[in-house]
Amino acid sequence: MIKTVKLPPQITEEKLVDLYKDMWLIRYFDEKVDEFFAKGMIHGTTHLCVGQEASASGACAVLENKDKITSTHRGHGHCIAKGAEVNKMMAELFGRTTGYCKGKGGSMHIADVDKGNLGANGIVGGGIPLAVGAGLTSKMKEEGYVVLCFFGDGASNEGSFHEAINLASIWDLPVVFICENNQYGMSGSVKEMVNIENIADRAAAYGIPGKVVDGNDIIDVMNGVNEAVERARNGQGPTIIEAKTYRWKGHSKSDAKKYRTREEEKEWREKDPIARLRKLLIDEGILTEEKADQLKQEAKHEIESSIEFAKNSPEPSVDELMEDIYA
Amino acid sequence: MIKTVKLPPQITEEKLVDLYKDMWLIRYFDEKVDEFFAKGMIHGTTHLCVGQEASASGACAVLENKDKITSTHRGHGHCIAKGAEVNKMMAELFGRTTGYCKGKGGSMHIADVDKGNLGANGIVGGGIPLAVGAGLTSKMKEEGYVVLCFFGDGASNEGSFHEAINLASIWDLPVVFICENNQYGMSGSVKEMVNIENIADRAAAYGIPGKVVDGNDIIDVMNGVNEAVERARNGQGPTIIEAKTYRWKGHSKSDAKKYRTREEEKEWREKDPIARLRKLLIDEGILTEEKADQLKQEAKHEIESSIEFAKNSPEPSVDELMEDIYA
Amino acid sequence: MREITYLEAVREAMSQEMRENKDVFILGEDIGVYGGAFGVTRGMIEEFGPERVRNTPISESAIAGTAIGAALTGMRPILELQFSDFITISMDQIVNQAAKLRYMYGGKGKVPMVLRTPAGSGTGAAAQHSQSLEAWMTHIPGLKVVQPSTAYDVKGLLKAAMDDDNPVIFYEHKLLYKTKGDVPEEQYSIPLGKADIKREGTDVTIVATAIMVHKALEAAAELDKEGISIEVVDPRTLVPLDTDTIVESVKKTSRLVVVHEAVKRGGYGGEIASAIAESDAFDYLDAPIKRVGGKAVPIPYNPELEKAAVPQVPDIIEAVKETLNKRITTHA
Amino acid sequence: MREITYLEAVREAMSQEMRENKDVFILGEDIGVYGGAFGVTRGMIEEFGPERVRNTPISESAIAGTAIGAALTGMRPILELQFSDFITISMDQIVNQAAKLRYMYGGKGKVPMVLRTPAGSGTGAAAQHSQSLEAWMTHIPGLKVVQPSTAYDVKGLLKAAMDDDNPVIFYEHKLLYKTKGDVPEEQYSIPLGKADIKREGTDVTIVATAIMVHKALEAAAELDKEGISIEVVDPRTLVPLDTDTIVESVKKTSRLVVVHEAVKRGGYGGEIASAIAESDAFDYLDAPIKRVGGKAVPIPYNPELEKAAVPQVPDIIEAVKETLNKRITTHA
Ligand SMILES: Cc1ncc(C[n+]2csc(CCOP(=O)(O)OP(=O)(O)O)c2C)c(N)n1
Ligand SMILES: Cc1ncc(C[n+]2csc(CCOP(=O)(O)OP(=O)(O)O)c2C)c(N)n1
Ligand SMILES: [Mg+2]
Ligand SMILES: [Mg+2]
Repeated sequence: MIKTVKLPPQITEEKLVDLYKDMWLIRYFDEKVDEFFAKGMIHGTTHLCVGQEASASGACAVLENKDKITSTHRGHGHCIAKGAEVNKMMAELFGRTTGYCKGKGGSMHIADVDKGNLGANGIVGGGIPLAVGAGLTSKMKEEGYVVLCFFGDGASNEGSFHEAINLASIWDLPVVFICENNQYGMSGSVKEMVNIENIADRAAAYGIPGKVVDGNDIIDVMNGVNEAVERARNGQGPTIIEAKTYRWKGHSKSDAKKYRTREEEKEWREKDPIARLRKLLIDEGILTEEKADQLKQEAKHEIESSIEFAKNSPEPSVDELMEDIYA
Repeated sequence: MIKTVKLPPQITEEKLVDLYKDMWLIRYFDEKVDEFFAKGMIHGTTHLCVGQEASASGACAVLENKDKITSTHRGHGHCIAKGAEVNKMMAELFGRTTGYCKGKGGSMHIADVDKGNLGANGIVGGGIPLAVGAGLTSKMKEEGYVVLCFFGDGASNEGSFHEAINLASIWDLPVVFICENNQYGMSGSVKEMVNIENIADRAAAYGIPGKVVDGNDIIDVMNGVNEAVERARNGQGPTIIEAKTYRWKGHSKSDAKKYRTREEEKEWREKDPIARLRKLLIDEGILTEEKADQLKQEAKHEIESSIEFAKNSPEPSVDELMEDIYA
Repeated sequence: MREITYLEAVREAMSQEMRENKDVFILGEDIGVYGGAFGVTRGMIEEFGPERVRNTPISESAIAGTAIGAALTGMRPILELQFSDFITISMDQIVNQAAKLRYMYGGKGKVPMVLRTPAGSGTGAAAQHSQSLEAWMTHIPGLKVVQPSTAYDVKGLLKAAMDDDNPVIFYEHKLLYKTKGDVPEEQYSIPLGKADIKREGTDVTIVATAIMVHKALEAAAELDKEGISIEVVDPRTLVPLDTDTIVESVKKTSRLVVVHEAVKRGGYGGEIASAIAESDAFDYLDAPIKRVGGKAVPIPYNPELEKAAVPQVPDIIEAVKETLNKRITTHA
Repeated sequence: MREITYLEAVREAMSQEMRENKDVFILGEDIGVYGGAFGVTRGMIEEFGPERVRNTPISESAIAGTAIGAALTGMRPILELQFSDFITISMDQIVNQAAKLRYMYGGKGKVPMVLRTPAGSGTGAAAQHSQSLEAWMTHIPGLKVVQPSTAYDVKGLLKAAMDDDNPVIFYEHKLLYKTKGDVPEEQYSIPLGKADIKREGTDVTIVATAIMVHKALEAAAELDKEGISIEVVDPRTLVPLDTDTIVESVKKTSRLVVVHEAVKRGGYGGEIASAIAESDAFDYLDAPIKRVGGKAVPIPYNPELEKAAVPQVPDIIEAVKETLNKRITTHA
């Protein structure tokens, strides 16, 4: 049993080990995607969450299978954390029929509705009301699931954030709003764009709890989110959790990052969430260095084989263009 | 000099007397409009502010001429308080060419842009961003004016409220957001639609001051708004003021008022803001009963003559339909 | 048959469906004890309770998104948008979410919801409460758009809309709420995409929508006195559009006038007219297709101006006559 | 003459105006050191400072309303909306406020603002970042709508838009940003409402907008090889629309094809086609007017599907040929 940190009761040592590997999956996935974009091998644009793995993994770790998430444009981590198959994700980025969206959605629209991933969203703040709707279903049908709604610091300035959380608050809906505050929108820093210290303090506008967690510490994320999920599941309504973190890469494929300093980037890189969990697991004797390296390698291989899968998958035929519009 | 209450320095005894009469103007205006709607003599719909006179009059009383306001669908009081001519207002409701909008706008769109009334608005929350824009002009052109932005409790649940106040807060714009919390939207009570006690507490989401005033006490309104106006004028940014009040009439022309009790209505009628100011003025020896009655009568006559004015004014000709669209 | 109003038909369609299917619920502003701005839901909260007749805050973006999220997860919400002009605030949720989710997800998930909303001018509510913006919705793949003109059609089309697994935008016309018609008591469905010939005739086809169906019928009655025989086709649904019925009618009459209340410029009349011109009905046309629509002006408050801003019976009559006076002359 | 890109032309038009008129300023998301999502404002914050090149939070409704409020009180804002798809969030402010304030106020106040925004598909950004929604705006009285296709036109039309005292929606096409053209260094204005004949021809008129102007020109070059002479008319502004120029062209060629990238159903092509059919050009038509537009599908991610969703050169060629093969047959 882990001694130095408190954990949500459902988080076993095995789960922690899985999470360690999952965080590597997320990181390698996005590192590869970055590489392919740079090489022009993938079309469109993408938003990478390298450096933010702990908030995605930690938040989803405390969920039950029946629980749901809504995600954002920066959603690969959320997908993987919610149990998506990297093959289908990579295939989607390659625009192939075997992808989650048959190549029709791409990076910003990966969804797995049946498994409870209600989808990434290209509209900043666009997913927040959807999460509230899913929470309403849970309540009306008494399905007992909780909806975890991811969004960014920038999204917290959208009207949809305000309207949706107000609605969830008055109806006591089982939704946990998790703001991944990575300090910037595209280039607008949260310091410039918001006049308060913590996005979580906006909870005061809705009479719900707001809590800041260290988004680079998966343990802190799990504890914070778990408490909120429990409240939600008990019918006590929504919570805003703010996970303070940082994206290591630029906003999207082309970003000169003029709006921030290299020093700041360096400081945050030193707070690497994966290294932090690794240290904990090794210190606690749960993993050896060798075993940890092996998991990391396994993650790498999975991503590599997802690339093979994607590359070997068929492109959609133009005949499929007009399919899938209406149910 | 008034002894029992504190007043903003610019509010003289004469001003208080004027305000007493203005509040009667507002009340008689809306009572008449109510009557005409009931009789089917006026077209369309309207929203009356009977019972809410103190928030309109008190808030505008502390403004300078150059200051601006944005108003709402329930805007007759704001108009009169900001110095509008009741003739032109009444003519507008009668759809005449002599009306503020030449009969094209009606009750929900009365504006007097040159005099700083940037207009009523038929869209709940629609005027809030406009006020922020006017505040930006004041700041960029260093015009030194403050913008007073009226909106209702219901409007505080719109995304436009959130987005606009956030923007004003980060740019320190000279805007005072005044929420006239009359306890209901159309029928939705603030208790049901908002999970907190005071709308003013939403100021915490923007790092700006939020203050509750007794909206039926013109003195309290003046003091609260004046402090906010001073902050704004000094470049210290926006404030949210919440004036707790009550509309005596239904939401609009047809309202069975099933969503509230007759007892509640009665309680609030006992807090009549006009009677309250009258008592103060008489207690302080500023007005006699006779003089007070006379002012009331004068107000009544002004409204009656505005009706004559309106009735005797010409209807627009159909040739005017396509005018005034583009500048 | 029993006569009820258009408004009652909306309510009855919803109530019957809600009795049948517990996944159906309504949400919107003031739809509870107030009964909605136009009284459509009056009495429903008493029957179905506040869980299924959900009064919402004034936040059109959240309401729409909540309906969509609920639909995506197994409910079948009906959203009452208080005035159709406020769709401007729900627009992102309707257009970028509801209409596209299924396609973006590669055919997974579905959004079975109905957005009902009153449209149109004539109530003196001025520019922000009187628009007819249905053309916007017709332009968005993934949505269906319905515009009923009679109590009978309302009930059957609303049933079909509620049964549909896709987001349906259902426009009710304020001035039609009080109009009456024969309506069966039991549930029935009118398929989306099936036009209705509201009057048969041989000289000119008028395609008219919503309240303009009634104005077209009035115009037809007038013209009949002059011996001009008008066929009035009511598409009932704009998307899908029943071009076949219109084409058949035009093949018979050889003349087409399209009428809607919405501003003519950029209105759906352009779509209907062009679609017919592109069809094989073109060869049957004896005169250019004529559109009659609202003037390019915000709806004014003054009642006379308000009327002048949108088509009236004489405008339709005039258009028909122009069409009759015009013959195609080919210089080929 | 000096060649610059379409993107540079946008920037130069704004910069020159901002040097001339201190009431002009820009606001938008990431337009500061980032230079905007497409780099249009790059370098401008360095020249004009953060007071006049205002980075905003991600809140499209507030940004639009702020611009409108500022315009109403004496500024002349330029709003950069990061992607034209996000107008869904600004919609109430644009449509119910900017477009209508002056009219609702009986001709008092004015809203001199330009909303610039990149539209169109082709970048692989999928359904929520690739739309062409200009038809919505054309339907709204009180707005003007501009859609330039070349660097030269951009600069002159943007000048006119900035000089206009009304709200102007200015659509830039993402795929045109890098295209080059001759552009004078000095300021010049191209009047709103004046179409441009991009190529003269005698057999068929193609009216095309934005990027479709270039595809139409390509199609024309191909068709030229087969001896078919195409006239390409670029309306440049949709509102006001220069119907006269189109009518004159059609009188000459007797055939019309209208092409836009936007979804054909409910697109502005219906307006153009119908307006011409209603004009006196109708009698000169030797074939039905044909529209070519985007398919009724959300824009997909996969590049081949994405291309298939919007008109390409072969589609235009085919439409022209169909038009040429079709003759008006009258049975009158
Ligand atoms: C409504 C809307 N506005 C703007 C954008 C463009 N955009 C995409 S991501 C982004 C920044 C979002 O910031 P934040 O919410 O903090 O998320 P992060 O990118 O930092 O994860 C912006 C401005 C968008 N996609 N949608
Ligand atoms: C965007 C929008 N939604 C709904 C309405 C319909 N409506 C008009 S007033 C009103 C209630 C507004 O409540 P509040 O803001 O508290 O102002 P009050 O009427 O109480 O003065 C509603 C729902 C509207 N005009 N605009
Ligand atoms: Mg961020
Ligand atoms: Mg209220």
